Amino acid sequence: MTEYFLLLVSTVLVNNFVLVKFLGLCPFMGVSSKIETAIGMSMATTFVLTLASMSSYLLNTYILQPLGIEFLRTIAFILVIAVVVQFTEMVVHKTSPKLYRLLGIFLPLITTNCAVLGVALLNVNAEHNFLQSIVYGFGAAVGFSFVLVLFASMRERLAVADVPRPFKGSAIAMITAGLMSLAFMGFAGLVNF
Amino acid sequence: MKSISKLFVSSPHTRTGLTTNQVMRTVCYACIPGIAAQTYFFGWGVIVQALLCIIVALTAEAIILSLREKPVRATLADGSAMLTGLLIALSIPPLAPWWISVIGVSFAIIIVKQLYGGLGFNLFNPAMAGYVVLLISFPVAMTNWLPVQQVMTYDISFLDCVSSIFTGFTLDGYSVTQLRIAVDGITMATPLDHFKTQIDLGLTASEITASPIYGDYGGTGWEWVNLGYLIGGLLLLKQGVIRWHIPFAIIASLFTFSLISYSITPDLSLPPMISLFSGATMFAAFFIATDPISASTTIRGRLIYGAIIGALIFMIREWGGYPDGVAFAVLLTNLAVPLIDYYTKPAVYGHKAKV
Amino acid sequence: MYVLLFALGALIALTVVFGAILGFASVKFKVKADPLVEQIDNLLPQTQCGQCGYPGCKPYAEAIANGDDINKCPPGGESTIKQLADLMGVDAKPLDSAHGQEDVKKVAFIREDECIGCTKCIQACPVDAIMGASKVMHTVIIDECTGCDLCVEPCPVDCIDMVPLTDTNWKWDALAISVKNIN
Amino acid sequence: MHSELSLIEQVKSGKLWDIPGGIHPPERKSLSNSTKIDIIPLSPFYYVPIKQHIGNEGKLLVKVGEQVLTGQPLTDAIEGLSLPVHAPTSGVIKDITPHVSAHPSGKPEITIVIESDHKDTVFTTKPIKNWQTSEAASLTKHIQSMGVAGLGGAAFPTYVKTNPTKDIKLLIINGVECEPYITADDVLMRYFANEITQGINILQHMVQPELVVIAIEDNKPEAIEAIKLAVKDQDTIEVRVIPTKYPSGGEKQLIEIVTGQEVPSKSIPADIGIVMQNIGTCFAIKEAVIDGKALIHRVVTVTGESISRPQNLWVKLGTPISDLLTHCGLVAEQDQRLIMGGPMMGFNIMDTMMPVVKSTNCILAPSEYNLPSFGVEQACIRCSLCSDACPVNLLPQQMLWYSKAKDHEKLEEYNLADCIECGVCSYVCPSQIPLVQYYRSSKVEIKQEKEDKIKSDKAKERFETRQLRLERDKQARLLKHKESADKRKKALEKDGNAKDKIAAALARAKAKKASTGETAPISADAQTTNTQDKVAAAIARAKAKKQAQADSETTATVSSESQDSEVGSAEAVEAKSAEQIKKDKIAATVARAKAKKLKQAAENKEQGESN
Repeated sequence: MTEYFLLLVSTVLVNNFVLVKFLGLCPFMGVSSKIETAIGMSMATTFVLTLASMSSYLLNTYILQPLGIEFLRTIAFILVIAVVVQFTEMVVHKTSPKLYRLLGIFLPLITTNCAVLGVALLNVNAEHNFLQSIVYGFGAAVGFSFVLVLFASMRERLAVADVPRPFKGSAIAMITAGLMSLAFMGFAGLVNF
Repeated sequence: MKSISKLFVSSPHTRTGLTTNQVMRTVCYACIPGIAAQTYFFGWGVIVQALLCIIVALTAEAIILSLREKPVRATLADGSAMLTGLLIALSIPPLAPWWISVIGVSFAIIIVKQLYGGLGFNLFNPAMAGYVVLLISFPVAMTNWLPVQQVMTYDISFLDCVSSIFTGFTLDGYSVTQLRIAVDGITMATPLDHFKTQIDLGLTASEITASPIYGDYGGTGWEWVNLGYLIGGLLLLKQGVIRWHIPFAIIASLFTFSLISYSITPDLSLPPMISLFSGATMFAAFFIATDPISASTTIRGRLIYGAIIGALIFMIREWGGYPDGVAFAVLLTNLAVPLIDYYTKPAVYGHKAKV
Repeated sequence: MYVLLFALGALIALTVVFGAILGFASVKFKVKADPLVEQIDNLLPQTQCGQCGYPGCKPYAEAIANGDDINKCPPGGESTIKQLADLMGVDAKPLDSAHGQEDVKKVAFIREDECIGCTKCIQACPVDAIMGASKVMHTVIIDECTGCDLCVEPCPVDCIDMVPLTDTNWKWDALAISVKNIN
Repeated sequence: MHSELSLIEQVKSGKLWDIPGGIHPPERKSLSNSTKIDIIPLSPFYYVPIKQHIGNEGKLLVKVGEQVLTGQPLTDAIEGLSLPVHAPTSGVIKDITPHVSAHPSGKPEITIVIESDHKDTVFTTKPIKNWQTSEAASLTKHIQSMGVAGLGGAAFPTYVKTNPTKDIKLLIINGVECEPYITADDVLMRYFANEITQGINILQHMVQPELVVIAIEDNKPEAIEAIKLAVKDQDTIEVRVIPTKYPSGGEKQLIEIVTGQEVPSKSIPADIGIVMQNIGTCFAIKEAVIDGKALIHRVVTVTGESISRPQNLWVKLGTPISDLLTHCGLVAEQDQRLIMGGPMMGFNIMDTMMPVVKSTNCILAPSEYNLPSFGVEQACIRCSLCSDACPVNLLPQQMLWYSKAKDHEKLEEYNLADCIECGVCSYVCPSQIPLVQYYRSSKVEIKQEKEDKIKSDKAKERFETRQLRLERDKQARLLKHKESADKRKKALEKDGNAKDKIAAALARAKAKKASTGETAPISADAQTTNTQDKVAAAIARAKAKKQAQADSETTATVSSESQDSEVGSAEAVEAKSAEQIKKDKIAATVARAKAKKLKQAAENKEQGESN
């Protein structure tokens, strides 16, 4: 139990996917101009990440490995991820048209969110078991969501700040992300995992 | 009869006396007890660093302001850059080389403050961001704290400090590393640092705290420095420059967590009092975290903000990789401030009572 | 060789399974047309002036929903562009000057002694804000006039003026603040 | 939730509640409250704005040159929220003209100028001596006709409040007067406690509350004493002494202090069974009902360090402020500020010809030393002193951000509409930001935006209705054409002459080829021709105009367009219909806009060159 908890803490804070591993930066920059959108994106990504890490584990363990076709891992994982994303997109479109529009292109782009493929591949590399894979995927998603929402709330404040013109928009957002990453270094060594 | 004012101004037509400049200046003055204690225990280096940092801060701010075509003189006079410089100077080791101060202060002023639009717009505490950059980039130089003067082998004068900061050696040619050798020939670390390394070596808390670097209730010397900042902080409270919520929440939360941890594992945890009176605890509680721009503004928000900082300080000190987590704790909580503010809006008149 | 077959088989099997899932989902979660046009139309100023190049605000709203630029509406000005940008999730851009410039609000005014009662302006008005009949003088219902300018051109005797609308709300003239700053 | 009964019981128990925030600015009331209320001598001219209250102005009853008597109505209340104004003194109406108004903007408003005849002959109005037995409705009517408005500051017509539609439990009389400097209500209570009590009794008779609470701040001991003495025999009236704090005198704030209840947002106190009246209003009600005197005078505090004889005066409404200042001896300093109202919520007077109106309670001429004005605005450091001081728990620092960013959605989320503009936030702001100013402009902008939205919705509706109608007309026309074509066909068939038919068709085709509109034989085409003509005419006109402007680019555009149109018309399409015309028009409009712009640019350039 402790082990899973530590794994979770480690993925959320210490090895945060965005700020420490620098994965998933595209939606991090793209979908963080409004808190509501960020929360929606977080939920969609959490869903996709958890589901994708779970199904990719199953795929890897029960299909690729027994058949000895691990070399198909990347392509197979991408297939799984694409399907999960597509599925999520349809669900979101049906349940929340507003969110669907707010997320816009970024929803289908979860497919190419490197965090998703990253989780799946890292799970394999770290030889996580089924439960660990889920926790790892979920933790990564929670970490992503956490910093995404924080970042969005900060960007709402930035939107009205008197930022020098050359730094307006993405530039200052990048700097903010950098400073966030700096702050997250404080968690280094918190959990040795 | 002289002229009647034709200037249109909206009501109110008057204000109280306290201005932003006075607020900033008062904070600087309130640092004096702490600075005095720090100078007494750690030598003239503190003063030299303070002067150096303030000059760098003002210069950096002036350059950026003139680049941005903003009024330079009027903005410099608000005292915020001076305060940032001073706070960084008080956080870094007194004999840290001059370029450390320059890099840290410039980063704080240029990147963390001015790029966000200057005073009032920065999301992060500039002083702490500058400090963290230094800590991450130059971990050795930044942990080179001298032992308190009273247990030092060498007496260092004001000029020694100046020389050491700018050339790396005292007038007699000692390096900072040599200076750190204490009376008993052991390299001295700060109490928090010392505790962390000793715990990792397998010693128990009571064995560690028996060392002379721990005083009656904090680290030797450090307890006085913290006391100095506590007094300065209380003065600020009395002046109405800061409100009690944030310092109280930080101290209460740090103390509570330490107490819980200490009562569960007394052998592995820092005693709560040492926790409060070592490192930068009081300095952070009264001078760093209360920086209004990067702190939460609602009353509930301030309490939450303080509590999170306290908890993070405890977490980082207890389990993290850094001996004193104050700067990280403040920065991490700065991240959450807009969110805290967003969710702690007080109920406006007429919106509570739904009849 | 077998490996290759396995790989092919596995991929095909996966594709079929996933395709089935998606097919099922697309039926199950089918969505009707989104109400975006309505929302865009709500943000537009409804002057129906056609300066955007479309005959009225609704057609422009449809065009925006289909990807046209959001900066073609001079009566709405910067604020409308900003709102549209928020709604569409794109960056706000300055008003396209090819379609005119933001101007003070105006209403049409018919110099009544010059009006010959030709009813041309009545036909031109997109919101039926001009009253009158053939051979008698016409007049503009000020409250209904959107200031679209479309009635000025058809008038054969040029008796229609666009007069600036006086603001009913005094805006606590913020000028004073800037005056203070200079001092 | 408390029941109403417990509300009265709780109020009766004498418990006081506290409001959040608030400030204690220096009071400086002793400047003006030490002397009795003096009477200012008659002025030569009086300026009576016909609208001195919230609502609609009345209908004018008098003409220029007419002789009027003191207290004679000058306007008549009309439908809706409306009050008459009365002549402050006898004399001749010199003029009815826009004159600087007693409003922060000083925007001129229609004002009746009366030249005093210095006789002050009184116009007799009948008092209602037997008010105890009168109907509330007739009293209300009387109070309206006497022009009584709330004298606390907002000048809300009193007759509305005396005629509540809801059941009223509690009547609060506001004698708080929390603004610094002002002592008008203070002295009124000291010297006219009995008259005020009579006014309260009339109100009791009209509103029928269970309890009356007179709230007075504890910095007015003499007034408290006098009022307590006056009401000592009446057990339904209680005097409640409340702690001094600004802004306790705000209507909603005082309700919270006395009852602990909040008036829900966008509601009025009557919705929770409470009515509040000002001390001065009670006095005016007494004068209106018992003495039959219209509201033509009020107590005004003339004070400030630049006034040599600060005091309270009975001032006739319409007196120009310059007369008050002369009477009290203004010794102006450099850039002397003059304020109508208190230092917290008053507005600065930019023209001393501004008249005293019903809501004028104070003329303040402070010295810069005692009442420092705002310096240069600095950046907000989010110190949150403002939110700590805000009496309605707003977050001024956030609202400032969004005001500057003009983010109206966020402003409404932060409840800007609930701001009472008391000025506490600006008062405490160390960065000297005129916060209230920002909120006021934002409020107006939001209001404007909403009005625009309503207008655009209406326009949209009308546009769509019109589109529908046009469509319907078009369909109807098509149908008609079809019918007539059928008829023709039948008629031709009847003739049975196929050769003729072919010949006719050939002729028509020929005619078309020649593209001469006149030969179009059949009536159905007549309309087309007509339209064609029109279009051609419009084009010709446009061309002429454009050429006159001698702008090559524009001309090119238009002529190419017209060529297109000509090609179109050559085909004699019946559907050169409304739509097509419209498109042309739009093109023309765009062209016109372009032309205008070019012209402007040219002008600007010329100007630039000439400069």
